[in-house]
Amino acid sequence: MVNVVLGVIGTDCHAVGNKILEIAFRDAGFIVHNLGVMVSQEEFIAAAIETNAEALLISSLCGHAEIDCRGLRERCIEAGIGDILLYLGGNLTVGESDFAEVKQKFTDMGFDRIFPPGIMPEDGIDALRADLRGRGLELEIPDV
Amino acid sequence: MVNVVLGVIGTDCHAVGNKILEIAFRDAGFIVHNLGVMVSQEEFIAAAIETNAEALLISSLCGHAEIDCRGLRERCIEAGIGDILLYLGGNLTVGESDFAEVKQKFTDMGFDRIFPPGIMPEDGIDALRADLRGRGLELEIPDV
Amino acid sequence: MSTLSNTRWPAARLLASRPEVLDGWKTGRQVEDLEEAIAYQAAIPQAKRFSIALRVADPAGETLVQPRAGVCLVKEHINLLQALEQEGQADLLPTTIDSYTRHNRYADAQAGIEESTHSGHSHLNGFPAVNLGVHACRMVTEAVERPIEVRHGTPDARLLAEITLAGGFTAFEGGGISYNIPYAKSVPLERSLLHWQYVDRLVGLYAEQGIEINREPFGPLTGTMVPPCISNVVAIIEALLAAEQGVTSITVGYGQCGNLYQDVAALCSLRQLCGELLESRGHGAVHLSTVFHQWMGGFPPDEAQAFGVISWGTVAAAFSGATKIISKSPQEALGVPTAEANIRGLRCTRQVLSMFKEQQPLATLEIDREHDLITLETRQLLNAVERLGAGDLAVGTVRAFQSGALDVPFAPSREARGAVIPVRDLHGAIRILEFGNLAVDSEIKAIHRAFLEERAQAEGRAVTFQMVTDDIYAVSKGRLVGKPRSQRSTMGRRMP
Amino acid sequence: MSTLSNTRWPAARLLASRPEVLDGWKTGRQVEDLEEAIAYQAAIPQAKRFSIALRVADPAGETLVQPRAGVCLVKEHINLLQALEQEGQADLLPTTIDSYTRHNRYADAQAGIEESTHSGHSHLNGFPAVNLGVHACRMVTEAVERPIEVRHGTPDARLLAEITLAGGFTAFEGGGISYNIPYAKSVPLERSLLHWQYVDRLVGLYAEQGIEINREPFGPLTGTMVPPCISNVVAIIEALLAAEQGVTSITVGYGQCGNLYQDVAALCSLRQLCGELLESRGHGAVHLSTVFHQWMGGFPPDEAQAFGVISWGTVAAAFSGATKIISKSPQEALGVPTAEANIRGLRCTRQVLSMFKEQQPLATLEIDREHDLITLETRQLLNAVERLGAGDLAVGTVRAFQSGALDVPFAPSREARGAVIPVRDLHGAIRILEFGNLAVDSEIKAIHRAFLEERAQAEGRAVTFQMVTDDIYAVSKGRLVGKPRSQRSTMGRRMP
Ligand code: B12
Ligand code: B12
Repeated sequence: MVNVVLGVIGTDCHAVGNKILEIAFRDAGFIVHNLGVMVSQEEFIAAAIETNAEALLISSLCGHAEIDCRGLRERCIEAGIGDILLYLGGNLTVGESDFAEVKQKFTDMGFDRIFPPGIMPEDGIDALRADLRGRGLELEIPDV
Repeated sequence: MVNVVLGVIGTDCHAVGNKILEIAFRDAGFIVHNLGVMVSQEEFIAAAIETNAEALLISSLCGHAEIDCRGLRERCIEAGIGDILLYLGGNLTVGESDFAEVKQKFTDMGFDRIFPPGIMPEDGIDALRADLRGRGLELEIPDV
Repeated sequence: MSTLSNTRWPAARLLASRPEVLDGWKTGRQVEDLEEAIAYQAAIPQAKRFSIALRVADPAGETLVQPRAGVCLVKEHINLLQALEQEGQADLLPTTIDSYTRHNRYADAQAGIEESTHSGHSHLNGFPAVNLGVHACRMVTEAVERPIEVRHGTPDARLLAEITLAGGFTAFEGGGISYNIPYAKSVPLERSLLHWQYVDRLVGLYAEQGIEINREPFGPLTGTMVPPCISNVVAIIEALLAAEQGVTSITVGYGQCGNLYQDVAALCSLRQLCGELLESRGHGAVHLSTVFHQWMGGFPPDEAQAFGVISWGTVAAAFSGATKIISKSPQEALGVPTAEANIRGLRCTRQVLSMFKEQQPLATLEIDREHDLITLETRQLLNAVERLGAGDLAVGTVRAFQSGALDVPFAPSREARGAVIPVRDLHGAIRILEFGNLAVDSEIKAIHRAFLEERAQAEGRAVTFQMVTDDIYAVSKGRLVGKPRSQRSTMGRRMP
Repeated sequence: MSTLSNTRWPAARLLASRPEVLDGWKTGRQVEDLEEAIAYQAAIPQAKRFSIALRVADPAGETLVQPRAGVCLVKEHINLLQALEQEGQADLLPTTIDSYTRHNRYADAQAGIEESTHSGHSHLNGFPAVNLGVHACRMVTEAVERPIEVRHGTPDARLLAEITLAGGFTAFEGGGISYNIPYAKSVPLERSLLHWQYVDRLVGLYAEQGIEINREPFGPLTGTMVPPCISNVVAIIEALLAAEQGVTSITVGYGQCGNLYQDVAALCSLRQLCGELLESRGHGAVHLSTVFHQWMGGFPPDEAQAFGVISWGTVAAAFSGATKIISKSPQEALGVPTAEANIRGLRCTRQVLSMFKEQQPLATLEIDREHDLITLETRQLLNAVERLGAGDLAVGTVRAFQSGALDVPFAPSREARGAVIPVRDLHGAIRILEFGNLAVDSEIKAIHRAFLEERAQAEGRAVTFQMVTDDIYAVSKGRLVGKPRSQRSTMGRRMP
């Protein structure tokens, strides 16, 4: 059984995608700990430790991802969960921008996967399955 | 009294602008000889000679202006009306294109004024008044 | 020229005039063997047959989307159509023919082809199918997966029909009135009607061999404030003439006027009346469908505004339940659209259609009233035509245009009197200001007049031609009803 | 905290809590002198007063157009607004506040300002009015010619209101429910209601000095399939609470659901019922107007499709006769729009509005039925709230949310049960699948159920949460009703 922590970071209140991601990841066989919206970095890290999570699935829709995510990888390392998978999706910058640049920026900040706006949950699920497999973890896929 | 010849050149059948231009130029005080749509270069020149016109007001909407207008100035010269004003308006090329280029092309072909798509008749009328004034012809402006 | 009457041509009559037709341009020789053409058509997969797509969509209440598109060179044209079907998700494809070909000026078209080949981009405003010939047409029709229609505006389309049908196109737009009056200046109506009987009879011959070709009278005519009764009666006449020659799949069309209620009523009245008349005249087996054209008049040059016009047309089409819609591009005012702009028009159209798709049909009092009025007017016009023709619809049509009993506003053709002047009423519906000799009775004239007086009063000005001019520019300047200068908004600014 | 009740605050109560409010951030000091603020407002020209624009437009049947827009830096924000009023021809302007300010996290906003100043472009998703202070606000409001509203999403907007009203803004969006439940996670409803009484009372104080500030409850709530009765009852409650504190100009709002008939009915029901209740509760002098929000849910990423969504929303707004419409941009799905994209949204909106403008209002059976249903539901909800509050609307609201008698779907806030689950019916109207404790009677529940069964049958699947998910994605994938995977069109392809 693989635990993941889900939430929307910062002062961001966009809740719809979060609710759908919870259902989709749960239906895909993950144990989802959904912290909802407006989650601070500290809350994410505490939940990850508490649930022994393999991944933090972070959404940021409102455009403040850069400010809100700054230093997250470093804090994970400090907290002893430096190798946790960090996923980030949503509308990451203010305004339309070149996704390649956005991706580079957040990769440099220590995120493992960065998703462009409006993707379907399956894209995240497939990626997580692949990454877990890469780490020797295989997820039993439930019958859907 | 200033005579002008109006018409749509080539195989072009767009009639609406032509009807409006006729009314507008007439209301502005010109004597308008409207040849309608699908007018050949020969018909334009013959009408200009016959009516002693100061200008040929040519429309081309359908995109074939370049092919249809080729050699017109030369034919005017041959016919002895080499200094007649040649005006051209409408959608002159096939497809959207840079108007500055289009203008250059038709200027090189001997047109005095070239108008972009969708202008109002007044733009043409103002221009013609100015050009006539430049040639020492002043138009009595009717009360509107 | 043989005399005109609305009776089915014996096959021999068509075959007798064929050689002369095929002599019109050198590629005519390629279609001498009609059997080969029919065999080629017979092998076209069902999914690419236009009439089948319509026969499936119509009962399902689907509205299919079709753009306009045509460029000069084969390769370029194929790329264009493939982009429209793939990225644009067009259900039905077009091949729009250039305007030299429309006037049988094949030598000029040839010059355009050479110029285009030379410069690498299209100098013609369409696909010169006659000059390019049967093989090129087959390359085109084979390169795509959806049905393709030939769209043009050709008074004498006999050679074009021969070549494109042999070339694998499965639908052919036009008619003896709708492809003459708005598209030509001095082609006698009698002649164009005869030439279109040839086309319809040719389609009838194919039909006899089990090959169904869809035929579509061109609904919008001059695209400029055409009163619905006029475009409807023309569509109905052409449908009846086509059916008489053996055409079995007919799509009658209508160009958006802009007032939603009138638009919905017009298309519904057209379908109903045309269906009724086909039935009562022994053509009940014809499959009838409808097409709604997004705004056919002058467009706003601004793309965002153009998207608004495209969407509003789609709303009306959706509400009217048309079998297909012909989409415009956001570059309409500027020039023949790029593939990319055409695709954007398609995607916008599709979005509105699909968001509306499941919603309940529109039923309002205004629609009922307009429906009754349009049907009444159309019947009066049709009756007049038949009366003038002493029962013969084709002969009556010629006489009706001569006398002005039938007329088309803003038409370039000398064959139409051009005495009818349309103008919008207070709510933007198209009414008639000057009737000329149009064959409607005084009651109807009074109804129109009353609508116009209502507007005049609201605008504090008399009903004059100035209103008409204002209306013609209105949509391109950002509204439907042309206001007096003093009352105009600031949106419609002069172009530089 | 003082206890909550729906009674007008004595001015002293507001003045007593003012110092603490102004202490929230250092710019609070700039508004200590309320007299000065009022004098400043008094000097604002009539043409820039929001409520006057509404008072003129409403009886004239005009629909005014207003975009959303806000960036971090003053100069940049002024350029943006000027572009929107000049090139975009917006009738009304917005100033959208960034989301740190919305949560009173002024230190974070300050970091965003610094980052933005440094990089030269906006790193904040709005205009941080509190941090920038009164002078900056006045620079903004003085730089444009049309009225500007503060648009945000702030549970505690007291300081924001103080600063922006002193700064010359003439309208202020929000309310104790609508700016808490969809915008926060754990702000007690009682607290946000109290804080919004402060705001309303402040506006009331201005009103007593002859300065009318328009107030607008945020209609769309979570913007995602909110059943009309829920958004309407929230808007009505907030209007009544505001009027109680002395607000004299109120605009109630509604976010497009997508089914035309339901949308028109919802806005008309809202206006009618709210007007009736204001009247019957002694607030008949309030000027009531309405706002229609174009589609507030997920947009298609494709711009052409987005234009279709924008247009369809405009059609519904036009038919509903809203006093103003809030427009979206074709870049909605991607990010905060550039000025240019925002202008394109405005121009498209304006085009559709003006083409519709003169047309007859829409009156259909479906509208009447929806209107009756929505009105009935809304009355039941409102009655429940009053019952729970033993006659006090404010207290009742808190209790209704606690018990689930009132609820908002997809809300992030723990103050809402989140037990209501909406889904579309066969025709795309929003119905309720799970009611939780929502205070409507069994007859209404049966009506909703019947609508859903109709869809279930048509789609050959049971009514489950899968339908809801399909519906949530539907518009962004090109349609209104989410179809089962097997029945989906090809338009909505996965993004790369
Ligand atoms: C609905 C909506 C709202 C509602 C939200 C209600 C609620 N509480 O949920 C309301 C109206 C309240 C709202 C408010 C605001 N919004 Co808003 N909103 C939207 C809108 C229209 C749809 C969002 C949505 O629900 N989509 C549907 C869900 C299913 O999709 P999703 O959220 O994108 O999530 C999916 C994917 O992105 C992905 N995903 C997301 N996160 C992750 C994470 C991982 C790990 C993975 C694998 C995948 C993944 O999977 C999800 C499911 O498919 C979007 C624009 C759009 N998309 O059309 C703007 C949008 C997100 N909002 C925006 C903004 C700015 C705001 C505001 C700040 C106001 C403002 N300035 O305009 C406030 C937020 C204040 C705050 N405190 O955060 C901007 C963000 C701009 C930017 N980044 O540049 C957008 C893009 C609109 C715009 N173009 O300006 N909004
Ligand atoms: C209505 C219309 C039609 C109607 C015409 C009915 C008729 N007989 O009049 C129909 C449907 C029949 C039609 C047919 C065709 N059309 Co057409 N049509 C239009 C449309 C929508 C409006 C034209 C119009 O009436 N405008 C209103 C009048 C008042 O404005 P106007 O014509 O532009 O004229 C004004 C100004 O341009 C200016 N002006 C014009 N000439 C001159 C001259 C002078 C000296 C001056 C001073 C000013 C001036 O003053 C006029 C009055 O304000 C335009 C696109 C648009 N503008 O939105 C396409 C358009 C002109 N058509 C076009 C084409 C290509 C055709 C066809 C060839 C079919 C095809 N391939 O698509 C055929 C024509 C066949 C032929 N033989 O010519 C293209 C031209 C493309 C290009 N140049 O790149 C356009 C631009 C559409 C497009 N984007 O593809 N069309």
